[in-house]
Amino acid sequence: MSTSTRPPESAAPSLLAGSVEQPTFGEAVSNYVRKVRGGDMGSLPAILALVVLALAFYALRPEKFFSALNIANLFQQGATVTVIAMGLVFVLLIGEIDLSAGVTSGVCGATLAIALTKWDWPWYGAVAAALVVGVVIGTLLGTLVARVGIPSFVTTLAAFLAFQGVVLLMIGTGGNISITDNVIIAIENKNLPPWLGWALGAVAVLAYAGASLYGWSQRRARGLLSAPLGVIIAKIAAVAIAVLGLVAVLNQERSVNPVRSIMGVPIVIPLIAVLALILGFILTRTAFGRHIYAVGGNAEATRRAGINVPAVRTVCFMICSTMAAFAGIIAVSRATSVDPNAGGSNVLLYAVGAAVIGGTSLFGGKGRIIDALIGGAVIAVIDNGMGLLGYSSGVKYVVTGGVLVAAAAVDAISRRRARATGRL
Amino acid sequence: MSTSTRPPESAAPSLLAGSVEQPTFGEAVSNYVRKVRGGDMGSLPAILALVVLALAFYALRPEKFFSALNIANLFQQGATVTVIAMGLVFVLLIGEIDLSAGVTSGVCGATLAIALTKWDWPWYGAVAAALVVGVVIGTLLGTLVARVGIPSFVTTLAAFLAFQGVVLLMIGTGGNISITDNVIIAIENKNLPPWLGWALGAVAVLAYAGASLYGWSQRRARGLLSAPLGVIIAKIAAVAIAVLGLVAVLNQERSVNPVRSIMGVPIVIPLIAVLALILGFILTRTAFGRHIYAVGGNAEATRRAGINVPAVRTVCFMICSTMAAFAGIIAVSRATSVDPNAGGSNVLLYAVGAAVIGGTSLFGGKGRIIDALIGGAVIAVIDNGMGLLGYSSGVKYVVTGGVLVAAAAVDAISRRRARATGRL
Amino acid sequence: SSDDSPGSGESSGSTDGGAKPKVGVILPDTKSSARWETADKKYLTEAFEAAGVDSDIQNAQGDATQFQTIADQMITSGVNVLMIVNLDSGSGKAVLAKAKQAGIATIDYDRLTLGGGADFYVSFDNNKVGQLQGEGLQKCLDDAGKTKANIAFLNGSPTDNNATLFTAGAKEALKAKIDSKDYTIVADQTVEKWDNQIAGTVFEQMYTDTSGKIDGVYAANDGLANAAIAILKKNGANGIPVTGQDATDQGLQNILSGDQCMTVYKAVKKEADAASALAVALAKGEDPSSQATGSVTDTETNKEVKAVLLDPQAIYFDSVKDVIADGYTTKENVCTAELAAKCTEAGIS
Amino acid sequence: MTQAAYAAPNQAPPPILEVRGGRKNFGAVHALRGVDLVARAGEVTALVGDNGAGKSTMIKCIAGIYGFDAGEVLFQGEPVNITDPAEANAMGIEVVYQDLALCDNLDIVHNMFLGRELKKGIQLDEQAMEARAAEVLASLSVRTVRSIRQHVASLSGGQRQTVAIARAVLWNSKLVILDEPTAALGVAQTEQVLQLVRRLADAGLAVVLVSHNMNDVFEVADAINVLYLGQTAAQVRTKDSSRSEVIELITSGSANGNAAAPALSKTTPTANGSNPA
Amino acid sequence: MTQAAYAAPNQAPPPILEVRGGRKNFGAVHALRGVDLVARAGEVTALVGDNGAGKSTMIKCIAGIYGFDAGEVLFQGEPVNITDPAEANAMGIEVVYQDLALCDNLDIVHNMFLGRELKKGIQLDEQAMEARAAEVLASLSVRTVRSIRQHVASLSGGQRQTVAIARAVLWNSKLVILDEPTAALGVAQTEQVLQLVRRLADAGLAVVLVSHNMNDVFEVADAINVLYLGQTAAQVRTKDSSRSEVIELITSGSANGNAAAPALSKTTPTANGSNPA
Ligand SMILES: Nc1ncnc2c1ncn2[C@@H]1O[C@H](COP(=O)(O)OP(=O)(O)OP(=O)(O)O)[C@@H](O)[C@H]1O
Ligand SMILES: Nc1ncnc2c1ncn2[C@@H]1O[C@H](COP(=O)(O)OP(=O)(O)OP(=O)(O)O)[C@@H](O)[C@H]1O
Ligand SMILES: [Mg+2]
Ligand SMILES: [Mg+2]
Repeated sequence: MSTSTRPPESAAPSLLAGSVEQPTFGEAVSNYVRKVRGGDMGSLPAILALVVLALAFYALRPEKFFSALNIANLFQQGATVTVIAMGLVFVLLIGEIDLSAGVTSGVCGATLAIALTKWDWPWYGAVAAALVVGVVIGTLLGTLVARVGIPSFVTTLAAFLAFQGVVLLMIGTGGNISITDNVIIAIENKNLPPWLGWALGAVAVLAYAGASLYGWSQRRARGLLSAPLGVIIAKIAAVAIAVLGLVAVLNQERSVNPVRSIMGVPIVIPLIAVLALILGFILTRTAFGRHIYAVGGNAEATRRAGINVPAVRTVCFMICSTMAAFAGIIAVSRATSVDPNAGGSNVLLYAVGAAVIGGTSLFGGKGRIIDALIGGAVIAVIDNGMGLLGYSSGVKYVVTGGVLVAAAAVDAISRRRARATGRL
Repeated sequence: MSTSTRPPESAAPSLLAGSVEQPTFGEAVSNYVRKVRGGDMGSLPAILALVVLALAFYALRPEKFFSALNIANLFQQGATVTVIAMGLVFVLLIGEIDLSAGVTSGVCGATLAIALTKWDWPWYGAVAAALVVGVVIGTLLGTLVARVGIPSFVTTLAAFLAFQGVVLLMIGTGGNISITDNVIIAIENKNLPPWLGWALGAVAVLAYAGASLYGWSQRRARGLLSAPLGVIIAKIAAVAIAVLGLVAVLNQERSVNPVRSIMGVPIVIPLIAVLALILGFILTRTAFGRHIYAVGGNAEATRRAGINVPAVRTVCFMICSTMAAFAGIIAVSRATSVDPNAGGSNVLLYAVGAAVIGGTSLFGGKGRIIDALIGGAVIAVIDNGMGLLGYSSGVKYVVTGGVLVAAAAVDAISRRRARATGRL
Repeated sequence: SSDDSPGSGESSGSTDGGAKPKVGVILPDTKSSARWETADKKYLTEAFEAAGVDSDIQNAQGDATQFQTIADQMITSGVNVLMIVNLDSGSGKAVLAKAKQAGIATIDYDRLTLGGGADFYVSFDNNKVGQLQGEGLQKCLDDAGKTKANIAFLNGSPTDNNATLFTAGAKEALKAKIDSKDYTIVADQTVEKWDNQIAGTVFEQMYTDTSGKIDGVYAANDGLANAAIAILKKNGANGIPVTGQDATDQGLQNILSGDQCMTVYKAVKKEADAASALAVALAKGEDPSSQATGSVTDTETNKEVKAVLLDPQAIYFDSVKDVIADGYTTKENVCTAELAAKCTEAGIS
Repeated sequence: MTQAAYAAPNQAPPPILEVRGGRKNFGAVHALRGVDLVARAGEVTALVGDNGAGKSTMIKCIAGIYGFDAGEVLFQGEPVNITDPAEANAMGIEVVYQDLALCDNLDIVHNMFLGRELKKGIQLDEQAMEARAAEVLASLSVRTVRSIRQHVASLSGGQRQTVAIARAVLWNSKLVILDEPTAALGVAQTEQVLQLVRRLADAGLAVVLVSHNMNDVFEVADAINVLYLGQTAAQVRTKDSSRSEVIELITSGSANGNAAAPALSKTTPTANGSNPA
Repeated sequence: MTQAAYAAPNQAPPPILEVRGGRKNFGAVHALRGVDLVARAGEVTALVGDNGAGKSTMIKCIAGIYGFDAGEVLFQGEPVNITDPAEANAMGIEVVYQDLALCDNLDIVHNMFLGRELKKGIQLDEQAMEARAAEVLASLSVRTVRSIRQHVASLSGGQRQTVAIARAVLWNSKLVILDEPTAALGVAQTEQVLQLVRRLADAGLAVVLVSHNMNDVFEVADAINVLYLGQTAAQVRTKDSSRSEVIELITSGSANGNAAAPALSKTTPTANGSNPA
């Protein structure tokens, strides 16, 4: 806002380390505003769509939608799709698709249930078994795609069919397996004690603050261009408000039954947070994550850079199937059982939709874990809100479709300018 | 096979019209062999996969699989998926997807049924209504994708949900709508009289021969490089054998019911042939078709060439939905009714799978109508063969998935060398 | 199944700010049978309105996740009674447990949630439906003078437990004939998601594989029956006995035209009325135990669940008129111009 | 090295295209901060500048790929606002882009005729297109293309560039803009393209040529426009300037050390810092 | 224009890379029909030829992108069979491809370090990479890049090329191959790259330089290898040949009209027509 009338030379920044002119807080803010105006908006459009949606449902069901109970529901309801979507981001990043992620979650859930009930394994053994099945499936799919060279659409379509059969064979036609293990059931049905919620929230905020400030000081020390301290602190404050605010809401009493108290952060929230942090770390902080983006951006260039592209592809499928296994465990916990439909229906489409709404590209090279979280939230809010409205099935389908397209349109229109500049 | 020891200069062909050295029959054949060995194989791998599949089922059910009855079944069973796949090729060519094509066929089928039964329209009016609905849906989807800029995955996912609701609302009370119109029922249930089958077959072969020879003579007259006459004639002979052979098989008596004769080419075959010819003509012989490939290959370059890219995109969605409308009509004819599942289940995945197995790329720019036909045949053969084997549902799913992936692997492995050369 | 008294209406209802008690109903899907959207919903709504009780009736559209989401939302919005048709016992059980935690009375509608411990259960007996189908098939074969017959089984969705029960019931009914080798099962396949298009292909391949040597078709519902009939017609083999279920217009028409032998009519209105009476009483804080005359055993917990059990009814050519008389459908819907003569013959006026 | 033996007419021919004070931002990046250009009929105008100076951006703005954020564009004296490449095409502007903009999945003929296919009725007239494409390519000294029906994906760098150039000269246009057309070309092909450029100008078209090769620029250009960091540093007649002077302008944005340029029409630095957002 | 003031040592240094009779077909297209190449340590070997002669194909075969169909490759005297770019990298071969091979969705730093990221534990050491990348780019006279964290998609043609070159020289390698590295570069940047090429050779590396610019070739190359229609037409020492001779070889495949080349080691045409399929 105060960058007027500079001499032309200063517009040519030097690249030499140590000689960077660091921006002031005001400059940083105005740069950001200009970036957004220019169309480079990151997650903003998706978040905008989410806010619009939430306000719309709030307007229609004022007392219910923003109640503590419903907010807790939202997380528990959206967990499965979001976790699958996080895994799918890896596969989408390399320009592939995994149509079988949903039914893979079913197979892994069935494995868990069978290990718990038929084999009487302890919960950790059963969870391990489910995850191992996920890894094996991912390895199989990845090998077929990356080494044999079958298009991933066909490979995973075949897997989608085959795994439905596997679930049927595991569970038996028309049957279902109930589980009673308290640890597994707790995931989607129990909450952290309020003090633990506060403690974890505080740890998260402190960790974020520490990492941000450390990175910032390192960059300054090396003389690299970095955001002003004010911006860093503002971001930390925003994160603290969001995290601790959510903890505060969820630590309220939300039982509608006077004789029984329900409060605390649902256990599934820290679980998802940990998974998201690990995956985010892999994508943004490791060489392997960098290679994933590279494969999606230009597989041939990546190969020429000496990177083992089939290996990268295979591992992405493994990560996707492993996340599906987590989702399967969460789904079993939520239903306290598995049935032959597990992971079927629209789970996969919703998960891909979540990733895409968040901003992940189906053509590879573009996407982040946060996309899956935001997109998953959009899907969960739509589902949750529609459930509060109580339409008949036909109308509900139509309205759901309409709301989805409206949310996406908010996103698309606000990204317009990005496309106008051609490349982004 | 006889091109040895040419002087080096002759390896530099002149591009000047009129001065081309035309290849001999032998040269043309050996060039083709070399092309195939080099990995440029067109539809060969998919056809190979198809043959392998057919032989496998033949081995398992010798008397049934290649019976005239089953061959007729094959066409009638595969019709819906194939027609949708033909339309999807257009959307896939521009690098988009239409997840709603299946349910669009349901909506259009329901329109047809309602027009026939509730409004008592004549069949042509009802068909027109169904097609108009298809066009309108395509326009809507195309506009949302091409002008508003919502990713096609999200747009058509929303449509997939919404149209399920529309079908439910349309069918409403009663659950199923039976139709009794003889013309509509005939499409999937009646056959051409044998003489007409022969006549149409002969016309098709003659038309192909005429077009090939005319094009050849034109090229020779202009002095452009063209295949030797021998190759042209060999191709015509192959087409004649295939077409007339099929007519001969289908004109055999195939009834297993002694009191009732069934013979002749199923009506749906010429219908699909006509649709395929029209679409193939659009794709390969018109400027618009050329622009579709261009958009898929490099949308930005196409825009720079002054082509209205959003218009091309929109029309592709319109074609896709219109083909879905045809598929809906065929599906209604086959079931003689519509139910709320119409176009749901795996229809869409099968149709996309068909296009992809045939060789169409999900990334755009690569695909042909024949891909949809061959891929549709692969899917139909799997479905048909599995139906003959009569496994329990779990096993059936698993085997279907396995067979699909095996067929795709045959294709992928035989394409290996194409990928080895990098670009194709 | 009676750990907390089903009468906490006032307290939890108060969150809604109004005094009207509220009932939540979750129906399973829209595709396994038309009845959920077309019949149950209508009758239940009418009954609740008549009783002055608020209601929220939703359909899970065949999706267990949706099912639970809807249940969450109903509990959030403060219903006093939750009535569910489970998609499968497992997810049903989770929902019932949550409802009980929230102090909400529960009713299993049409399908028993094993291990769920609902307060009441209202249903037709699904095994009985299958038995009626089996008996009907045998009766029609007998009528056609076929003592030895090849039978094809066109079963419902492999993931639907009820489909399993229907098939099992039918096979029980036909057991004697099958054991005596009079009847041979020549084909036995399931139809994914009850999809009529898939049913057509599945049946067509059965027909091809057996070279048309099929004398009777067990089709699990009217939609599947119609799919089989379309293939039979195409091959000029229609007229052999085909069973059905749900007494849809299409099924009744096929019976009248002689292409289908029977269907099973479940007087949905009776079932809905019984269930809504229970729900209304629970919502108003009364104890309706007296209405529940029967009981069934939950095979998982071995506990008795208080139940209202209704009888399904087999419908043949002569009894089509009963369905119309019952108000389940109308003469106009069934008796199209082509069927006018048959309608008269069947005594439909 | 010597300037082409071509004297500019005494009264300058009419400008076909004129850009005044063009600006373009990409988000926070100011790519163009006041550019001017005059392209006259019958003349070759060279557009030169360092890497990243904004030459390609300017061309894309003229061609309607981005459109200027601010500034004025006159085409044949009329103010125009070109926001779509189709409009530029319709006005008679042909462009060879630096990134070539070919469809890899189409063959040479289809790329050359993309958007303006020859037709017989509703059908494409493949044979006419093929014959015409072969002629044009032959005239550009292309000798190693195996088949004119090859996909452009399989072409060498130079072959691709030739196809892009051939595509642009197929049409009757008023203004041809070439962005580094000879970068990937061999010796003979470069020669052909420079001759072609001269021929186009002599036929009365306005030609804008972007190049880093001063030999080429001084061989064919009548006027030279120098961009420096997104601003027009100078517009000079070729005959009035020297190679070293132009190189100085390119690298430093001004020709201070050089006093021998009275005709040098330096643009006065505009108030370039004013915030356009 | 004058040959670089650099005399080849009397006894030739040891060859790092030697290709003998390399052949490569793309389906029915014979792209290489017998190519030879010797690249010696401490020398710049220019690879020249007409558009489509097969220069880039030859380089890709050496780098393991395609692999030769036939022929022999010796690396430091050992026969090798490179079928994957990773092997070439491991052996110490760095290549700048004509089509650049950058990932558009990554920024400049990530592209430069792709495949060989600097790490702190398992984490990327972004700061070290950023600092190092800035240094190298500055040494290549890049002055207009707004931010080193820009995606390469938004770079100008010349900026992209600089990034590709910078990427290749970051590493300790034995053989550096540059395919038309200066095609899109400005005057100053070209000069820097040519100096860099010379410096690399002087540091004992073998450098192979593809270029159409005879000035550049004669300025830095010690030996020149001419390709003609997929065959090696000649391998000559720069000091023993003239520009016109080389141009003649490029365009016609032989230097008949020229008798002044005793050192000219023309390859005898092999039985090139024998069908390799
Ligand atoms: N889409 C874009 N987004 C952001 N910055 C861009 C974009 N396109 C170009 N730039 C920047 O604008 C400046 C000018 O780029 P341009 O391509 O016009 O340069 P140029 O003069 O053509 O250079 P060269 O000679 O290397 O081709 C460069 O700094 C480039 O990084
Ligand atoms: N993948 C491919 N498939 C088919 N033909 C190819 C392929 N790649 C290259 N060619 C052909 O091989 C020949 C040599 O191409 P190459 O790219 O090696 O030429 P070049 O010498 O690098 O030319 P330039 O100077 O234009 O870059 C060309 O005729 C080209 O059309
Ligand atoms: Mg440029
Ligand atoms: Mg090259």
